[in-house]
Amino acid sequence: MTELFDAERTDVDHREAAHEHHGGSFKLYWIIALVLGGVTVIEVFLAEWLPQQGGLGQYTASIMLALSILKAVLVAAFYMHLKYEKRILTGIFLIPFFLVSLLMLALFGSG
Amino acid sequence: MTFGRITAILALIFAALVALVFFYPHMPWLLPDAAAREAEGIDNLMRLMFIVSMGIFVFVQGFLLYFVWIYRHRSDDDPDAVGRAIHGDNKLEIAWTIAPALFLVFLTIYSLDEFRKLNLDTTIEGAREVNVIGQQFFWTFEHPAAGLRETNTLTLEEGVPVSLHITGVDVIHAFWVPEFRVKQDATPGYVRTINLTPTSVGKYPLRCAEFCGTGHSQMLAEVQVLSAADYTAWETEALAEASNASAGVEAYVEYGCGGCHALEEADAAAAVGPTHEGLGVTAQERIEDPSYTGEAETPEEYIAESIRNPGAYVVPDYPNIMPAFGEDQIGDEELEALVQLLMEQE
Amino acid sequence: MGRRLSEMMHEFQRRRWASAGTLALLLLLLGGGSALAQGPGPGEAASGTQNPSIAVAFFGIVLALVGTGLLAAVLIGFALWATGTRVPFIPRGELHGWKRYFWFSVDHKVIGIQYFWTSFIMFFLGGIAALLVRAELAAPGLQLLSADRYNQFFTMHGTIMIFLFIIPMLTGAFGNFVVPLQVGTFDMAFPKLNALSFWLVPPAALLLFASFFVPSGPPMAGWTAYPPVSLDGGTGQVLWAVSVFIIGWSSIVGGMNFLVTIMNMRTKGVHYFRLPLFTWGIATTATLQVLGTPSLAAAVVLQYMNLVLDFPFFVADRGGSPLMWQHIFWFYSHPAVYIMILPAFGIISEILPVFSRKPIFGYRAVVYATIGIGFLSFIVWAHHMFASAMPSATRIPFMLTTMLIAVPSGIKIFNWLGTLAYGKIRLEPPMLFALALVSMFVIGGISGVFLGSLPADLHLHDTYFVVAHIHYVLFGGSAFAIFAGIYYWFPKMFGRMLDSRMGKMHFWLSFIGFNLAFLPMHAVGALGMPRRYADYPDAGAFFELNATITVGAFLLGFAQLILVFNMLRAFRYGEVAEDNPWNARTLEWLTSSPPPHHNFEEPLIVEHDPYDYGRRVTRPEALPVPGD
Amino acid sequence: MSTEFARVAAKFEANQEPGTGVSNDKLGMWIFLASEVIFFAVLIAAVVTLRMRNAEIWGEHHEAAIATGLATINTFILIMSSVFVVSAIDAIQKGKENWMKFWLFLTLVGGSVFLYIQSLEWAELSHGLQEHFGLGPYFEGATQSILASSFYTLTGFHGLHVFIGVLLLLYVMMRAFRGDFTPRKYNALEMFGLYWHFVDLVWIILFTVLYLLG
Ligand code: HEA
Ligand code: HEA
Ligand code: CUA
Ligand SMILES: [Cu+2]
Repeated sequence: MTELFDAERTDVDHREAAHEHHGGSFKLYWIIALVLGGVTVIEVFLAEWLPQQGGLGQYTASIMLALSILKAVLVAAFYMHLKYEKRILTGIFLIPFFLVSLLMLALFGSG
Repeated sequence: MTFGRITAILALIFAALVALVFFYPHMPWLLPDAAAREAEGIDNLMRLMFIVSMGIFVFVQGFLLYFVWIYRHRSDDDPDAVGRAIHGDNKLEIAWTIAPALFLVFLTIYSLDEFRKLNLDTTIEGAREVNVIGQQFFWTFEHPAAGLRETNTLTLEEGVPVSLHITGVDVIHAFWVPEFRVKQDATPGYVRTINLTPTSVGKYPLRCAEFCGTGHSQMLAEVQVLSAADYTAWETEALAEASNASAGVEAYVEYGCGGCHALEEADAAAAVGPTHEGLGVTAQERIEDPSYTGEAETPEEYIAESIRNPGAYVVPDYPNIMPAFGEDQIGDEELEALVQLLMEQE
Repeated sequence: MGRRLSEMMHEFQRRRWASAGTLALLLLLLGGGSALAQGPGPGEAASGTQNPSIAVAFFGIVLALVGTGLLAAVLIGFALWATGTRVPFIPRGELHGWKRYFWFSVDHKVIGIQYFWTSFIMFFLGGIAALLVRAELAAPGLQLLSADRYNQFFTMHGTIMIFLFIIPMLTGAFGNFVVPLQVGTFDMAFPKLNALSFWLVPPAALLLFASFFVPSGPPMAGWTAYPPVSLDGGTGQVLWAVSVFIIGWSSIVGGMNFLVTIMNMRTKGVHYFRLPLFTWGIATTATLQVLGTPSLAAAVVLQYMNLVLDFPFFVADRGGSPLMWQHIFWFYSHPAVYIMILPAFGIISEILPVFSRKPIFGYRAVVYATIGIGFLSFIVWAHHMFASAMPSATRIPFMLTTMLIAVPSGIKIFNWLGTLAYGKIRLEPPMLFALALVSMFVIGGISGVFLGSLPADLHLHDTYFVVAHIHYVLFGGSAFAIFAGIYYWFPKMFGRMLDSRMGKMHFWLSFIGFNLAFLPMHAVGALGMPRRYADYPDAGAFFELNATITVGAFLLGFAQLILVFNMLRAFRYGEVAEDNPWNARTLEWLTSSPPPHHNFEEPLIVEHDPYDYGRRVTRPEALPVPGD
Repeated sequence: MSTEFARVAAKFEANQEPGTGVSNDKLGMWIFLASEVIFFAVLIAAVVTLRMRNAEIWGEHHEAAIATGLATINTFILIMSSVFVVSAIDAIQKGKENWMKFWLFLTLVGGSVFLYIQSLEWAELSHGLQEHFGLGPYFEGATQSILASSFYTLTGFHGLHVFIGVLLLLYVMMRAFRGDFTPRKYNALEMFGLYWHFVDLVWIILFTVLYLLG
């Protein structure tokens, strides 16, 4: 970032004007934070406490993964603004997940 | 140089090369003579691919040369002459997308069928089983049913299917007998099974086909395919030999020393490492060598040290590649037996 | 004071000290890391035969010292400037003339040329390694090299050729020089990152070559560096990993730069379907670089950890998985082979229309084929592992995808043939090499299909048949395209024409030497000679064939000297190049040779397709269009 | 040169195709993040593979040496620091420069505390393995434990990213205090934010994979 991004150029042009106040508000950000915190609490609860009660068995892992993906999606969508940006950025960000999931299939399959 | 002459030269060179490569005596179809049932299917597949690809090759080169020839810019043409402004032709393009695709579909199905017939990863019922172990830089073959173990020679019976369970010890190697075609990596931590049915009596080279370090190109072994009678004889003899063998020879075979060294008493004739013939005498000389840095004072100690810590003295002209055998691998008793065996070599 | 500080900051940025500083920090981090990592004592080296830790620590310290030195230089330079001290030998501002090629420049053309010479030298170093390999294989037995030396040379050969020659040459040199011109803009999107991409390459190369001077010697596990055998490689292997890691990041940053340039900075009228095909090739390649290379980075990170800290990631009996490396490595390295061919295809798609004086046949089909190859390249990687420990059922889907990839490749070949038909073909050196690529790549591609057929690969895997395939696609494909590109763009890059007769001589000798060297390899391999053999049994026809190959290899090597001579000669005696010597229709030919500092005097508005020979073009104010 | 460059850039940029409609910096940043996704995802895939091969030992070592407590705190810290960054951006958008500085300062605290706690975690893991399995300290122990080597590698690279993030943050803060950012111009801050959230996002996944799934 430092000087690698071209400070001179971005300082002169008016690109920033394009990005008016779309999407996201102070309040929303903090609500999201609350949700993230809440989900984390649920996760820790699932991981630490439930197993001692017999737990959800084989589903625990999937549920927990789903929860953490939910958190990641929230961060990407609101904090990283993907929800309000051009769709192409979402595309750019999702492709690698798709590709690596193929690698994972092969890796886990030939363990 | 006119274009015509260039083309002629080019064609000649190609013809010569193709002739050299493809019609060289003793290499029909570029493949070594098949010696396993599994090879036949693979060979047919390759022959088919070869013919079709020759067709594709001639087709592409033909059009290429033809176009270059008839559409060349002639010396009496307008220097700025341009070609015809054709931007494409959908029908043609669809045709040359579909045609190769169809062939590839066929090829894929054919390949799948051949692959299925190889029955990898399954142990065929009624097949003999052999455990194949690759190790820097030799092969060990165990025949668990007969209770036999060979180093660097694999003995098989003509017409009898074998299931080879292949694994590696230190690094990845690959079991490959060109005449059998099928190849399988010997990877530490994994056992993979291939099936082979040798079809003709003879001796075939086994070449390690996965890079495994300094001795990779020396990691050669041999597969001998015997007729039923010979095989039985071999088995009986080998069993008898095994039961008569001294503890030393047994350990010698067990740890694959013969993979790299030569020792007649143990049927070993490899030359990756120094020979063991006459070691009883040479051991003393080595201790006296001024460049010797080890701790041994007697020949016995020297031999033991060479097993436990082979790097202590490296015989000139040989690479320092022998693995160190710790106490968890070769116990003290076996070490003793080995030392005794080697001391007897005058 | 605040003003002064901010002025200083600006000046600081202007002087690229920050780039140098970044580099210094990087070296410091890597070197210091390697050295410090030795602290807790990594236990026994995996192999048990040698303990790399001391050597690694030593080298880490050297690296760290270099980094510290650089950092100190940057700081001192800054201090000198801040106090107003004048030092005569520190260049101020942008340099001019030849000197700028030896300093941090942000001009994409300068960077392109820096890449060009760097990777060209690498080609020779890699070539010398290849000739040593060939000399050793001329006859059975070990005559010239020891087995270890042999292994080191083919490893260095593969590594140099792939990571330091083909990739930097195609994307770094040609991509950098040509793409901004072809999209009609003044520079890359991030000129400084562009400089960073380049300046990561020389240190990486130096690190790799430094391995000749460490006790273990250079890496000797092949360019694929499969563990566990690579874990015995000691410091040389560590250097390999670090070097590849650095080149990898150079590649990622470069790819990102290309993507942004191509997506955001096309001049008016150059919509996506008016991009020249070379730029399409680079765009797809850049995508592969950005999405593939991090996987290589992750792989070498794991290997580095295993080598230096003895983390048992790949050591089977401590729970590691040797197979895992192969998956992760090929997940990058298969896309990498298309990184090496797509820009080459792009070059050919530029040259064939120009020298046939007619539009490319089926522009859109070629574009879709490029994208298709790019996508498919991510799902075929395990065809390199058909004989590995991978379960046999897992191999099947990869055979299906591998076969599929021949279809878009075929589309390209046939469209190129279509481009030739009804043309007015001029057989200048660029065209000769382009035609040679079309014919040689077909051989390489088809041998690829052989290898893609699972049962056939069980026989052919890891034999010289694969080596033949490699060279037909990489030399007959990528390198021939590079030669074509050199003859084609040299006038634009350096303002001088290369001699055409010498070019033709270079071509014919290369072509003959190439086929003499690599065609017989198919036979050697199929007949039973495994690759990476320092020595081979004197059986069958091995000796004759190998001797032929060696003769061909030396002929091929000799032919390259003509190219060098031609280039050097051109600087002095070469005919001065016109703006558009080939009568081409893409934008780089609309500006002077070599182009001015910001490429075009005025921005362009493009109103025609890239190869529209034979169509009258309306001439907008800003667009000088060459006559037909 | 700077101004000349800017002039040329403006001239050419006025004559461009619409492109993606996203600024170069932002587009570049997202492409870079996409490659970072591959990097981390591949590392995670490798670790999960190893874990599947060594399920039993992994379980034992996990039980003995990994506790969720501190890591949960760390998760909260990173989440908070993320919300601090967006708050800072929100503040500068509204022209509240001082609030921006305030939020950035909190972010810095968050990042630093995270790193500190991470170092405690390394120690805890090391002690756990030493005590229960007699393994050597730190990296030496990791040579005998797939879990430890995976743990150090993953959290190490993540930590390195946090560390780089902190350095970037220092730079951004320097510019903030210099008064570089205005409601229309806060590009560097926004780019930093993207990077920082990404690092947070990676941690969210790591937390689940390394800590919670025992
Ligand atoms: C520029 C680099 C490049 C390119 C473009 C390719 C292209 C292809 N490669 Fe190659 N490959 C390498 C570089 C490359 N390869 C390297 C370096 C290795 C070795 C790595 C190592 O181990 O060191 C390797 C190894 C390799 C293997 C592993 C071999 C082994 O180790 O056992 C395989 C197996 O499937 C393979 C397949 C293919 C295929 C199917 C294509 C296809 O893309 C080819 C498609 C093209 C055509 C088919 C020709 C044109 C098409 C037509 C004219 C249409 C009609 C054709 C038909 C109907 C068949 N390659
Ligand atoms: C772009 C990539 C590229 C290129 C251009 C080349 C070029 C050449 N390669 Fe390459 N090769 C690879 C990529 C490439 N190779 C890869 C990836 C491998 C696999 C490595 C591995 O297994 O890990 C490989 C492996 C490989 C092997 C197999 C080694 C083995 O498995 O044991 C061989 C053997 O012959 C070989 C030979 C050659 C030759 C003779 C050339 C020639 O084209 C070289 C031409 C010579 C020069 C350019 C030298 C320049 C001229 C001079 C120095 C002047 C002096 C000369 C005279 C006076 C005659 N290569
Ligand atoms: Cu064993 Cu190669
Ligand atoms: Cu491939």
